[in-house]
Amino acid sequence: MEKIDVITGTTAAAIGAKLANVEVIAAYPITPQSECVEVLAKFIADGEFDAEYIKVESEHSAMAACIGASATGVRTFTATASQGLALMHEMLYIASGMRLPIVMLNTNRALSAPINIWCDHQDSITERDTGWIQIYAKDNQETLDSIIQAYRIAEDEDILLPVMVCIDGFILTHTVEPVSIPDEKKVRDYLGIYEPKHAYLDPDRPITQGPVGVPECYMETRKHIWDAMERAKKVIKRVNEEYYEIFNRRYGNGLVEGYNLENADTVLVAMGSVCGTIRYVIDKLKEKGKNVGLLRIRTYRPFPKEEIKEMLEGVENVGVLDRNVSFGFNMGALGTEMLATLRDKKICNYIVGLGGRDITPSNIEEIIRHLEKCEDVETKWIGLKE
Amino acid sequence: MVTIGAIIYEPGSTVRNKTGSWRTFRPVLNSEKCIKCEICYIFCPEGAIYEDEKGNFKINYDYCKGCLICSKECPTNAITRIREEK
Amino acid sequence: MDKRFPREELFAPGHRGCAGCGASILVRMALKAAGRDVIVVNSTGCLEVFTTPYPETAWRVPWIHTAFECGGAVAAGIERAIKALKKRGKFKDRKITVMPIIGDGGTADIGLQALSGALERGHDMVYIMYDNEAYMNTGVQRSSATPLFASATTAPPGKRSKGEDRPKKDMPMIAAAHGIPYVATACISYPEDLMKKVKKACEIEGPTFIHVLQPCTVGWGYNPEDTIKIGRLAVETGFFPLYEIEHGEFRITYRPPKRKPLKEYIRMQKRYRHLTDEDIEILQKYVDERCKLLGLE
Amino acid sequence: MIEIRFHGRGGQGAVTAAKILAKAAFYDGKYSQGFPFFGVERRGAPVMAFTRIDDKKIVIRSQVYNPDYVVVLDPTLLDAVNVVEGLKEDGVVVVNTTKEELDLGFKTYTIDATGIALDILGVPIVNTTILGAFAGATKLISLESLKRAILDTFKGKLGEKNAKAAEVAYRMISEN
Repeated sequence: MEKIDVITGTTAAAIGAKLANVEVIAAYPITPQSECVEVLAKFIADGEFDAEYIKVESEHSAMAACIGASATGVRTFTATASQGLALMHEMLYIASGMRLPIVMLNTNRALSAPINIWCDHQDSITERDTGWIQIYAKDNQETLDSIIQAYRIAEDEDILLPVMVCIDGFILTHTVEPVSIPDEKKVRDYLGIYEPKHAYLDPDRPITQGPVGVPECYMETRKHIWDAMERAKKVIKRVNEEYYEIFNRRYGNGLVEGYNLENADTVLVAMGSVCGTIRYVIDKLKEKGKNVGLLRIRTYRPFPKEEIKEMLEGVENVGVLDRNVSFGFNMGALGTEMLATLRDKKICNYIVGLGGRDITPSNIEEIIRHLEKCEDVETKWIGLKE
Repeated sequence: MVTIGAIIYEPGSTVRNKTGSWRTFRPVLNSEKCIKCEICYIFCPEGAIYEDEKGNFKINYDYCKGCLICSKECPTNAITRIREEK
Repeated sequence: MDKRFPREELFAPGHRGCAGCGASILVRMALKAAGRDVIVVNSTGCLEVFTTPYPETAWRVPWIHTAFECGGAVAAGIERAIKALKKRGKFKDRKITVMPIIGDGGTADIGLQALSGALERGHDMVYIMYDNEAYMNTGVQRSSATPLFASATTAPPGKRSKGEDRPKKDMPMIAAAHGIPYVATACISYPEDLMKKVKKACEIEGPTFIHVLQPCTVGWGYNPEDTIKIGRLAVETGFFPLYEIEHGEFRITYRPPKRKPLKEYIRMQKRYRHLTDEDIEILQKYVDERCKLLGLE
Repeated sequence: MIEIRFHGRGGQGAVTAAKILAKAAFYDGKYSQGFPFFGVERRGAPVMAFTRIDDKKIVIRSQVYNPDYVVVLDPTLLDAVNVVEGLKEDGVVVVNTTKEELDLGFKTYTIDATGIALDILGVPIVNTTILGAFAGATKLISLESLKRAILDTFKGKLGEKNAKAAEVAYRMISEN
């Protein structure tokens, strides 16, 4: 039986990990992730959940311990944010390179300096090329569901890639809202036990994991990840449908989610919680007879190029919101990639909500107004103080 | 074909790599002088010294790199060295 | 007649270690002592590089390498995964030894934090630091385990330098300060002592730390045949005393009948060739003081 | 959609109040959100927290700028911050104070929540008490759902005491 509780995004993620029956957790606290690992610690302390919890001394060690545990053949979980994710950077490549289906919650937070504990996407965007699948959830319900789905995707034998579920710091991590919590047995039946075939450390079958990747083999290992990322698109879509069949919830087609796209001439493209605020504005405008659409990118990696092209066919004004910047190219990462995806379209890129700058409905309205007037590719900062 | 994750499934597969070709000097074990103290056996970095079915110690020249630790450490001077000729 | 040493070879020949490589000798001994039920963790370094160039491996036990600074953490993850698997019924009634074998750089420098975390949390593992006293993998740069006055490529002797200007970091005592059940030093020149210590560590529940001195022909500058001899001199001069600390109790495990002059050890190695007799006197005094501290007259 | 802003001091439980209110609204069959002002405030500093309540799913994620209601947990805040900033014209304020009347330019309810809390809980933690007063004054949520949400948040005897404090405040303000 599903039960609804009013909980934060971090608690939702912790419950997701518990439902997924993870066997080893290795984590280090960091704002705004901490509640997630605290809730897990409490589950274990109360005897509600029998996972091994390694209270490591850094995020680098958190990822290293997850790699060690995953390579031994158990389901693992960790959570981090910002500086913690940056500290893990080197290990992220190793997790994907070794094809370990580790699942991680990243509570999106800006990077120092100056130190800032609030939301933007710079931390996870910086890790976009690490070979991790990245899912950006829009609310607490999706956070919980995505953690469960993440294991199904990561452990698929055609994929074997780690998955990062990204949720907006504070905006989701510290906000309570009603979340439907799936039945534990149902989730466990759905996911089963993780029993890797490709690799596990076992004296009865001694293998060597993480050898020297000489020039004769290294490129192939990269191509393998490339191919797995491509296959992941299919698997993510399939898991989205499976999940709908069993738990009655789905998120677009798993990769992208459209809102009010029919007959919309103007469409905003965004990721994460801001999509809620955009929807709010779209509904308001609709009352006034104005038609604006939203295309939410749910999986930033793999990047759903084909779906985007298809869904934005015929759309004239495409505005891309970025909660990150690429200094020197002077666009946001999503803006750049949308430009590459829709080569024949006018793309306007909006840098918004860095370091916790609130993105208000009037900011969204300003973007729409600008977008409709804008004639060429342009990047604009929104919400900047004069 | 490169394996997924570059995992090596064949334990001890370096045996394919015959490092005997690295040798400049060749240790030669005189079984008559050998007291089977196992000193050369345990100190060989290659594990190239082995005990045959008769309990005699032998040097596997497929792998011996000619470091001569065995010769140096042998308490009875049972292992001499000769220049490798190729 | 009883065999002195186990015959099973869990470390295959054909690896690319240098002729006379001390690390290879250590690994053979450690695996003979530990047996098959072991999972080895390497950090980036010589040993990892010369044993596993894809598609070949010298290891006949399960083995993993990830990065340089995280051996302790990777081992911790494996140890807990084994615990988790035991709940599922795997490895029933078996003690699987998690054995990080990590160099001085990966232990005393870049990996110290992960090691400290693992020791403090009490993970059941046998951590072996193979100490060749510099970054040999990358070309003999100094590490915090490089001894006083030794030359290294980043601590070269010169007009204003006598080589390394700091004494060796005391890793076993740092490990012992974590209050772990077993700490020992060992040297490859004393195989029975080394293997006894590894075996003991395998049997102990909780974190154990063994600091193994392992001469390196390239980094130290000597003929390959002298690997064992130099290790022996390090112990017999008191430069590297052999001891163990079991549940807090300190014990010298090998007491040289009479300590040899340090000069015998120093003069065999090119890394010390810039030293004058006066310099060696300074080192001798330093060694004397340390020996006194450990009760090794 | 209705938006409520709580003003308190760090450690007084304003954030918990916002979350309990969100939960109570959910028990009344509504959609809700409860969240803190995302700051770095420590114990003693003025803090804010927010609740949104609606009949349909709440998707907006920005902060609250024009609340319908303001709840003030600590009377000393009235001198420190402009608690009615952005309050809608027909907005309502509920203040914890010993004063019977306050002129804040808006419809204002007062309650001696500290007195009730000290009496029932033995500590001056007023978040549950003032929620009772808020429910009594506004009838935005039912007393039953509020008590249920409080009992979810605080376990055992502590929960019962807090529920009682809320009920006393609810009745007191309803009778006035």
